[in-house]
Amino acid sequence: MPEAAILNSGSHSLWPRRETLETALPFLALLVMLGIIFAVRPTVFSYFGLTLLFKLAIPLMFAALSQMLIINLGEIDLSNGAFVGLVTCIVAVYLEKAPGHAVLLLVGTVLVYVAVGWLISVRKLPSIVVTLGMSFVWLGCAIIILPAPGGHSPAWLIDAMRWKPPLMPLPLWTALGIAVIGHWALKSSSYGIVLRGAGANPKSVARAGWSLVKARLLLYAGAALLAVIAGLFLSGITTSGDPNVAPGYTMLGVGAVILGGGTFNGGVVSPIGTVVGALTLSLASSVLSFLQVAPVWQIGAQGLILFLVLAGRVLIGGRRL
Amino acid sequence: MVPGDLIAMDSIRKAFGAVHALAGVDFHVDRGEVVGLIGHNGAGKSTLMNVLFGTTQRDSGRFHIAGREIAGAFTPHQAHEAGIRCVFQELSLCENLDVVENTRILHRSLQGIGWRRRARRLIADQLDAIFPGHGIALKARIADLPIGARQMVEIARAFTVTDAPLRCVILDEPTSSLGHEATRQFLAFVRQAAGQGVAAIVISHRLDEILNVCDRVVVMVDGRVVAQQRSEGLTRPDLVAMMGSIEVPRAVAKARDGSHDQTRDRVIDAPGRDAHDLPIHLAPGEIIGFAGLDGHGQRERMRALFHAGLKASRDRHRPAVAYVAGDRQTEGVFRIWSIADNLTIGTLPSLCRGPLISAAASRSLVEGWMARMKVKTDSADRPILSLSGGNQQKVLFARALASDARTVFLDDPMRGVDVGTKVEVYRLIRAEAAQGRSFVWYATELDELTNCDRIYVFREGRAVEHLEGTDIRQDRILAASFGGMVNA
Amino acid sequence: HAADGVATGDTSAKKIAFSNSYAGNSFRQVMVKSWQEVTAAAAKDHLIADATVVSANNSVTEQASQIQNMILQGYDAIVILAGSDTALNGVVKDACAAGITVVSFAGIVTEDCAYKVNYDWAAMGKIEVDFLAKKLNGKGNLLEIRGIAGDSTDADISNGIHAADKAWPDLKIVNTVYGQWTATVAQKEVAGVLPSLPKIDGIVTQGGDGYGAAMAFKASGRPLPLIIMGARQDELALWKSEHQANGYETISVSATPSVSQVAFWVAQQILAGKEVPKYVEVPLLQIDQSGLDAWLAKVPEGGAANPFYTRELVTQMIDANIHHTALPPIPAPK
Amino acid sequence: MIVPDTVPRGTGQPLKGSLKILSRLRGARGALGFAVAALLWIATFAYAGGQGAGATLSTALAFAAFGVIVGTGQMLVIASGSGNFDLSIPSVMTLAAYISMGLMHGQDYRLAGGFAVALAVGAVAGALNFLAIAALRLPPMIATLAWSFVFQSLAMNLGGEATIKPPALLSEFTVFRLGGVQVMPLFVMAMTAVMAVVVKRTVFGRHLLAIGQSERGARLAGIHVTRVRLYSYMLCGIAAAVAGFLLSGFTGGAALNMGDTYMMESVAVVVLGGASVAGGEANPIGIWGAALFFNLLAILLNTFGLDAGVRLLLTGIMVVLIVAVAPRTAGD
Ligand SMILES: Nc1ncnc2c1ncn2[C@@H]1O[C@H](COP(=O)(O)OP(=O)(O)OP(=O)(O)O)[C@@H](O)[C@H]1O
Ligand SMILES: Nc1ncnc2c1ncn2[C@@H]1O[C@H](COP(=O)(O)OP(=O)(O)OP(=O)(O)O)[C@@H](O)[C@H]1O
Ligand SMILES: [Mg+2]
Ligand SMILES: [Mg+2]
Repeated sequence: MPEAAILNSGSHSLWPRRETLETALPFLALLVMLGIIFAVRPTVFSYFGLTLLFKLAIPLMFAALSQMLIINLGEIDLSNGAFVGLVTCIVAVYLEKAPGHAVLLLVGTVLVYVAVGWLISVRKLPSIVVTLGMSFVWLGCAIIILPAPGGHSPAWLIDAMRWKPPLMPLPLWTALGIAVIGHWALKSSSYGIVLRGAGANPKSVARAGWSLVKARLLLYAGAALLAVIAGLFLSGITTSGDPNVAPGYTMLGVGAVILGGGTFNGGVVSPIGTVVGALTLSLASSVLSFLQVAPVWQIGAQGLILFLVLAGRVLIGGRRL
Repeated sequence: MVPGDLIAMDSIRKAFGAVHALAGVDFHVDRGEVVGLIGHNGAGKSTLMNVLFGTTQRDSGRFHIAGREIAGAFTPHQAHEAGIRCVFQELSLCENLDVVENTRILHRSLQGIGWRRRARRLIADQLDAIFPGHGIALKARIADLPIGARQMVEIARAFTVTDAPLRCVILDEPTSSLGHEATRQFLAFVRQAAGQGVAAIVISHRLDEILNVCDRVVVMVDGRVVAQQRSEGLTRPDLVAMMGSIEVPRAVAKARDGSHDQTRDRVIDAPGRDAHDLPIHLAPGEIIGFAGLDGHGQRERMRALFHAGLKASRDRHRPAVAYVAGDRQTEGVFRIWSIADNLTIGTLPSLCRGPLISAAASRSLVEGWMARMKVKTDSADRPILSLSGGNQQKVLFARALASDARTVFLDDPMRGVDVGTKVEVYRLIRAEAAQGRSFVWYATELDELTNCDRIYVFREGRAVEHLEGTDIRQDRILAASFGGMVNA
Repeated sequence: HAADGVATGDTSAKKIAFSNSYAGNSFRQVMVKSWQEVTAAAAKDHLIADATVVSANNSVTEQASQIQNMILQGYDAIVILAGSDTALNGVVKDACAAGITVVSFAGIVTEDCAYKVNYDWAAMGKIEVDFLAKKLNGKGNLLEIRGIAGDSTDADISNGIHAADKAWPDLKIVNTVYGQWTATVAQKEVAGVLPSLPKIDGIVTQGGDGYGAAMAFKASGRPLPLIIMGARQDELALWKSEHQANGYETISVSATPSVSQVAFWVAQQILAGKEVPKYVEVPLLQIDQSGLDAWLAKVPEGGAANPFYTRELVTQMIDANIHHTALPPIPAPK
Repeated sequence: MIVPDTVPRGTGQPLKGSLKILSRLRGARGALGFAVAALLWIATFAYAGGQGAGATLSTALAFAAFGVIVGTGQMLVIASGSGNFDLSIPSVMTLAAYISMGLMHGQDYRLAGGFAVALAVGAVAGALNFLAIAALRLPPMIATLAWSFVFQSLAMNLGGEATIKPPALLSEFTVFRLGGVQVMPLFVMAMTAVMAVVVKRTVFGRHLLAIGQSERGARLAGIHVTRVRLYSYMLCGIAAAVAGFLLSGFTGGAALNMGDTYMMESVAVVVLGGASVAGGEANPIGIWGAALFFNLLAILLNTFGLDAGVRLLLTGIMVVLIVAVAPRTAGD
């Protein structure tokens, strides 16, 4: 925006348009993909169809939101996927037989997660490597608990994931719900402002008299809880536990956040965008199977899809991601 | 302590490693008093204010606020509760948030239903009160605002009041990136606020501002208060004398003979954007100034010319242009490097012996310039950030002048530089110009512009007026900059 | 028996999909290729209308959603190489509920409604240990190279090995490394532990890491122990050259990439109306000294031994499973 | 954290003390890796009753060498500014290996040509990575990840169903010993030495580190930001290609998943090696320490013969501990 512009009040007219476009982008990508799928297979456009199409996106959405809270701090969590995997193991092994143990273990993992976050903030450690280390820790714990995939998630959990709510399929209700809650918590609640400020410019937030430690711990706790929920629902869908079930969640989550208009600079994330981003990415691989892409190109095609979706940002002249 | 004092600080000490930033400072402020705090770069002004606001903990010394003794650690939160606000030398807004949200950051009480509405009214009213006609979009992200507007927002935010009282506002070089008009509005408001019992501490190197806004002036030198007296009757030279540097009468620019006006040896010859935009040209050894209200496209034009110059000299390994940015935090210093590394980065190719950079050559270059610029530090191997704001600026200056660039762009380079140094730098620039180096100089302070041979006055992104020699007068410049502006 | 032999019900309108959990190594690449070959041929003979294959990038959740899509795309049968033997149970249930025939192989799923085509991994372990025991007269130090920790196939083979090893008190497994089913990693891990190990007499593997292990031993200058080989060309070639040099004799026991063809025929036969048991065991590919040259001649440079499974051979397997008779051996190539 | 706060840590401790202290600290940060690696090494052969000390070390050196090569490339990228990472290293390794091995057909006389081709592949891959970052304005992490998918598919198309054999000469070189000392690690050490000089004493090195600290500042200092970054990504691609080339010689062929373990290891060795993910720092020598640490740790845990879960657990804890105790500079 030209500096002169700020002198005449009308100047911000061009400002919101880019914003809205950026938030609209993931929506557009999602619609295009759905369009393709429906074109190939109209029957998908049904309660049953949409349920199947998005079922696996439910845990991913929570994992992505968990990643979003960390990225809001200008950091990254490479242990997210392994953490979710560990949760599925705890759930599948203990939740049914010994709920007490399960809860205890889950609380324990959350505490460790937060403690590590705290360590990262006070010692100003590079989160990318610390969380890489933690991913080994989580995977290790998971394998100790459950040396090979198995266990059984409690029936109530499985049924919950099969629940058919009125009007919309469960995945869409979930998406709507967490998008709204997330938006309120981070974008419009008064403390959410502080949380985002702490991500972008901790020094000035501290100067305004806020406790950075509290803000950061809150974000880490939130991230841990969301990851736990992701693991819970995932084991509900897969009806079991598996240490290696979700390594992909780490990068998918990051992708979803960026797709949703987030940046690594801290403080710039969008819960709604992230949820939509997660839905989009979970469709990316589906689109390929609908389009019957040649096996040797299937992975490459996913890369190209990423490019296509994100390149839209350039067309609307958005800021550097 | 004197009863009735709002703030009373006694023998405050603070050392950073070897550097004694504060060597026993006594400092007090009355209710509703406007105190001017001046001193050369690195005198300890910012540090003193950081101690007062709780962002730096004092090593020793006691202080009272509103008669209450502050024992032990003092936090910004306590300062806020005690009615103190601070506008820091390096602006501290959250770039990812909009103006309203930044207001919320400052006030805990802005919460619950409708907090946004309340915050918006709060900041809007304050902005209108201080900078009528500011035209800042409250929905705009700070990142999208130019530095001038950011400073307005930060100042206005500091004066907003919710539950905690407002007793004293610390303003550390608040006008350093404000335009002329905004500065005038701001100073007027400080007086008005003082009238309503809100004290202010103003740190500035623009002594005229200090003289016309402050009741009392406190002078710091090397971490000590060396003088303080009421400002009536004081003149600019008095202040300069108090700071221990003598002010030489400014060399008044004389119109040059037409010798280098021929178009062939011009180093810059850029057409305007359109009919209403004057073409800009620059001859070797010339100093041209960009004037006008801050944020009217001077900076963009400088960058454009600079990058054009870069591209033109890309083939040659040594760029023919150099740039001194006033916004040193984001565009100037390299944070983890030493002073020496920061100084040499612009001249590396000429320091190379074969493929490698010669340590000896760098060393001698650095030492030469550290001496010439009188950079206040004990070793060029210290981290650049251990220098005070103004001293960092000197290093950036040295970086540009040390390079073999034929044209040097000065982007409000005196921001936060003390008077003594300024005079030095003015001389330096003249000397360099005499040897055929050309300068493009964007200054927010009018009197700086009198160092220029010619001046282009900018309005709304265009160069609208061209002044030369004796025409370079404040009235002419102001007339041109305000032109048909609504808020003129 | 009535139901024996090839079922010839009309399947010319049927569509079969293959969901592959991972395509990032040569074994899986060959597996996909084999699938494409057999399905192309079958389509030409009007035994099916259409077949497809989709690979997930080693992500179970991605594979699950791909299977969800196959259900939506209305395939009559879905063949699955599962990335996890339990994590896909949910979608497999959905598929069965949608009346789709689900056949899982190699990496199978535990969901009851799915047909399972698999090797007897435990038996593989036993074959390895028994061979080494015979060769070493039941006495010696073994090194175990496992695959990926937390994977069920890995666990099955390893359990088989350790169970069999119980029978030989003097046959000691002195160390275990995880090769991630990746030659480079296997070599690295083995090379790392070697210096601290006593003399190694034999190496039990999961088929395919023999070459990496051999490289590690060569680099360390130790004599080559008895390595249970897989079906990869470089392993067989090494074995052959060692044999020529100093009469080195071992065996190769492994799964074959083309097991995807078995799974295909099983699915096709079910659709064609053949009654098939829920569990169909596939014979492991075993190569001994006598078969070595014949196989090596057929294996492509850098590839792996990969028999072509005909519909007839597969129906024989099915019948053998029904009657609990011996499985038909994989014929050595002519 | 991967992106530092833009405001300087004003009155913060990191600024205390002179650059001398900083450089000593940075040295220490690199040294830590070596120290821990040494301890692990001693523990390993102590456990094995004092035997195989030399063998263990030379094995560790040989495998660390590959980690160092990719780590050095990654270091240049990370140094070029916060948020810069190259996640395409594994796929570039594979792709370069496949193409070069394919062209050489295992014939020794084509070795030079094959190597040149590998380098070219790496350079192009790096350029493509940067193109996506600069032109599409994608965050490096995402851009390089997306490209890695594409490269993977390319490798699959180039005969992914087989491992392509290297020329005998290449294999011999990678395991060649002079008087019991492996030669390949020595070559890599030489490369490290050169890199150490490059980042400290050449214009490219200084410019790279400047850009890493402040892109805008670098532009206004007249530095060709775009160009320098492009070079850093291309060099990283080349490093990956070299690693892939040598690795396929060392392990007897180009395989699709040969590089998988190096994606994150390359980042980890840079940071454990004492550089800051905030950019503007580079410590080539420290990378050796970190790479040795990783390999010796794996060796130690394998030697102890612990359960897989415990091995992973301990690995993770060690990594976190080392990062946690390593002294930090103003850089991050
Ligand atoms: N964080 C720090 N670490 C080390 N030294 C510091 C630090 N902050 C300030 N100093 C030193 O303390 C002295 C006073 O610095 P201060 O910023 O208070 O000067 P100042 O009066 O504000 O100068 P200016 O007018 O240039 O802003 C300077 O010599 C500076 O080098
Ligand atoms: N006319 C201009 N006004 C302001 N900024 C400019 C202008 N031209 C270029 N720039 C700055 O330079 C950047 C691109 O210019 P350029 O490609 O020359 O940078 P560079 O990387 O230094 O060049 P090179 O490609 O030679 O490395 C832009 O993003 C912008 O920040
Ligand atoms: Mg100051
Ligand atoms: Mg035994």
